[in-house]
Amino acid sequence: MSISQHFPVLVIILPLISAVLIPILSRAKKIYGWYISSAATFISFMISLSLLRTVHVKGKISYWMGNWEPPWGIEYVVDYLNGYVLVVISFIIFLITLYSNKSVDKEIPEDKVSSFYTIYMLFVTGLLGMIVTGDIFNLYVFIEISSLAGYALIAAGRKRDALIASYNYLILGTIAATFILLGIGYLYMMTGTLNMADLRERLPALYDTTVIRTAFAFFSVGLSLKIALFPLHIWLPNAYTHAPSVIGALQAATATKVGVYVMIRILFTVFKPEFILEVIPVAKLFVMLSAVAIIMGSLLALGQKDIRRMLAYSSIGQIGYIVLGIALANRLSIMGSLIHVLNHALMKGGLFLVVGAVIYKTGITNIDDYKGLGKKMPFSMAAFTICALSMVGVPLTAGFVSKWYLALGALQAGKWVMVPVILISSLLTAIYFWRVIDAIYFQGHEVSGKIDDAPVGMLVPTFALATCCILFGIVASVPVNITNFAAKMLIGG
Amino acid sequence: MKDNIIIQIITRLLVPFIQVFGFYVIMHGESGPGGGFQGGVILGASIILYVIVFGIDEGRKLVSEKINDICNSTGVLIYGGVGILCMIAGGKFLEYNILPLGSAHFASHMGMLGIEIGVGMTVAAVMVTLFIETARQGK
Amino acid sequence: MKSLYIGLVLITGLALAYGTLDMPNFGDPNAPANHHVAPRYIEKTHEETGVENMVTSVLASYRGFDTFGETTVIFTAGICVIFLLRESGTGKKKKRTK
Amino acid sequence: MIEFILAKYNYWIYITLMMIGFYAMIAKQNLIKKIIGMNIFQTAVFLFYISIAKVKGGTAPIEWEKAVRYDNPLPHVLILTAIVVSVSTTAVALALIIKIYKAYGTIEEDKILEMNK
Repeated sequence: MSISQHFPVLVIILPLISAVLIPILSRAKKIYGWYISSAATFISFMISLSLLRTVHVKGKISYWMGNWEPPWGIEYVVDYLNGYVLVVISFIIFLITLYSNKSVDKEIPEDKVSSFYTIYMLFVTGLLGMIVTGDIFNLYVFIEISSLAGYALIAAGRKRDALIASYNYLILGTIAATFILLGIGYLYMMTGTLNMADLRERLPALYDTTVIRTAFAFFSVGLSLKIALFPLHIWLPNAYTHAPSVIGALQAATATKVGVYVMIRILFTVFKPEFILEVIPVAKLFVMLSAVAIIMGSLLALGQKDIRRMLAYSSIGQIGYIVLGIALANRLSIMGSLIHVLNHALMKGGLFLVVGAVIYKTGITNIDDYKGLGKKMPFSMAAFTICALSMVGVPLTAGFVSKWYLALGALQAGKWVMVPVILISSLLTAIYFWRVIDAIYFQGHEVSGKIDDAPVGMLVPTFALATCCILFGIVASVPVNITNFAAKMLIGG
Repeated sequence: MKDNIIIQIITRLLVPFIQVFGFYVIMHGESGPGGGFQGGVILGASIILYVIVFGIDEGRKLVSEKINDICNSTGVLIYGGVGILCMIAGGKFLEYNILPLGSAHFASHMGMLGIEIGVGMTVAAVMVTLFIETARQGK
Repeated sequence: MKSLYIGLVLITGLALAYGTLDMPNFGDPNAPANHHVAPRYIEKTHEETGVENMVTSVLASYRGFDTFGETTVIFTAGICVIFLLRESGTGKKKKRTK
Repeated sequence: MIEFILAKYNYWIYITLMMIGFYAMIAKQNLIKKIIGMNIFQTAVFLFYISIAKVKGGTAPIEWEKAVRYDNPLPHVLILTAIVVSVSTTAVALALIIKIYKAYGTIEEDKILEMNK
């Protein structure tokens, strides 16, 4: 009876309990909110690592809530796929939490800091819960926890536009969640079960019923809204732009990635890959949509003046990459997608953290005002440059690895058209990041006054992310191996 | 409604009964319709009625902001605590049967009662919070 | 713009109606939803959990973790409203800028 | 044909409700009306869940010696959760609207968008 058998549930319970304790304990001292959050996210990260290791040594972990065997009770499952995603997400969350202290103090009114950290930890709980659960209705509950917390966090932005951004996100997010709820209802009505593994067993016999097809359609639309796939992305730029900088980083780096993970689960675990490839060929539709998303995201990013908005549009393009890999549905492309989940979380997290540091020091958000910051904040800007290079996909950075596997996957699927799409988008990415780099290093010193670099507490997490961008570019074998196992598990072969 | 003596007296009479009914619904969830949510909402409604009649400041004297905030959290903590107790007793999370309380059925009863009380507490406290924080904006 | 919205709503409605074609009839005892998982809740509740109300037993015991999530949702709503609306004395110096 | 439609009448009701709610959510300019639409939209889904739980001749799923058959308890549980989620979302949405009203002085979406330009 060791404690490690409870890890699948503890990874969620710890952030949740800490969220509940923050409003009580931080009555004594405001800083406790940050201490508790950092500690809880760190422990969650350690537990995730241990879970992934256990999966590697012993195989799939299954935890029965209340010891009711599935499908009657709720089952928590950790396998290669969600073990990997769990480690990635909890690592990024931990770094962002470390970073948050000063930035939150500056951007959130003092009396709201403790509620802020409570909601922050609830958001984290929701994300981690979505990853670990093996029950489709439990998934909905956690989607709603993280969404509700997300709405409030975005509304905490300094400008009043944040309120409207949050409201629109709330409306679209609720539509998405309700569609997912309806899809769950349809699946339950036809199969009588809510357990994902059990659904996988029972669904193939029902693939040609209209109910299951409609359920799939509602899942697709709902999830596409949640991950902001191109035509349904309208909530995202405003939300990322006006949110407090910590929340912008958190949303960009983790929330959409978890959405993508849920999409992979629904497409490949609840439904089998044959369903999207053969029974109803929506995979083609997703490939086209993601190609449009890749190009349009990059094009729209070109024209932006506000750096956060530029990064937000760039995220839409990057989501396109991930969905492209999923929709091509072969081993290499799925590996590419999963590696890109890690890489994009690292790169976008790092970029948003640097932007947050600049806002903390100067309040600048306009790209034109970045002139001369390279000399004033050399370390932050170095991190920015590394992450930007990785976004472009320069060899020896992490971004290159995932694009390489995506291109291989596209060739294997016979979709060679996608290779030029990836190349063109990389070029566009290089152009829009060049604008920023150019302003930082090669234009005059227009930033007046004394500005020094960001405090150490902010620099360390930023550099950790930037270092990882390089590290996983050179030592790519670690994510490649794990995602290889995950992809094999998902589609065989 | 601060000047209407009839409403005030009736409210003072009604509130305890509503609260007793709320507790009844929470406790009775195992054998009839009811449970933590329904009972919690009834409990919250009794306080909301009091606030409507006597005003927010009087209501805050009855349930201060501090107590209200702590109750918000405590409910979830009770729920999580019961789950963790089950883990300490050697079972899985929320496996009530394993609690060392004599028979498995009795342990299961107590476990469910515990979480229903937790749920009721959070729901009642949050309902009051929602109402008061929203109503205060009208000033 | 209005026609776009009406179109969207109609597409949704049509998709829902299409899905309905293969659904079991209202109140059909042979519907798949009432088999597989549900019968155990109905038959064994008393034996396994010792309570008479099956909804409570499923809510609190079989699917207790959902209810935990649900309580968390309510708690989240409470804290969100406090976060958004509560104004105490110290918070007023940093006002929302235009 | 008529029989087919009548035997599934619960579904037609929820589809109609869902369309009404969905339209209000995306087409209305008033923020409060959108929330009303959202509630109708979600209630439609609750109705769907509850209606699949119904079994002909079944009673409420509480043990009773005279009962022949019980309704399916699982959808009731699921929808209890979903109702709570809906209440919470509505609460957060209303809190947001209050803040929007304080910041902009209006809750008409088109006017707010004009101000933001």
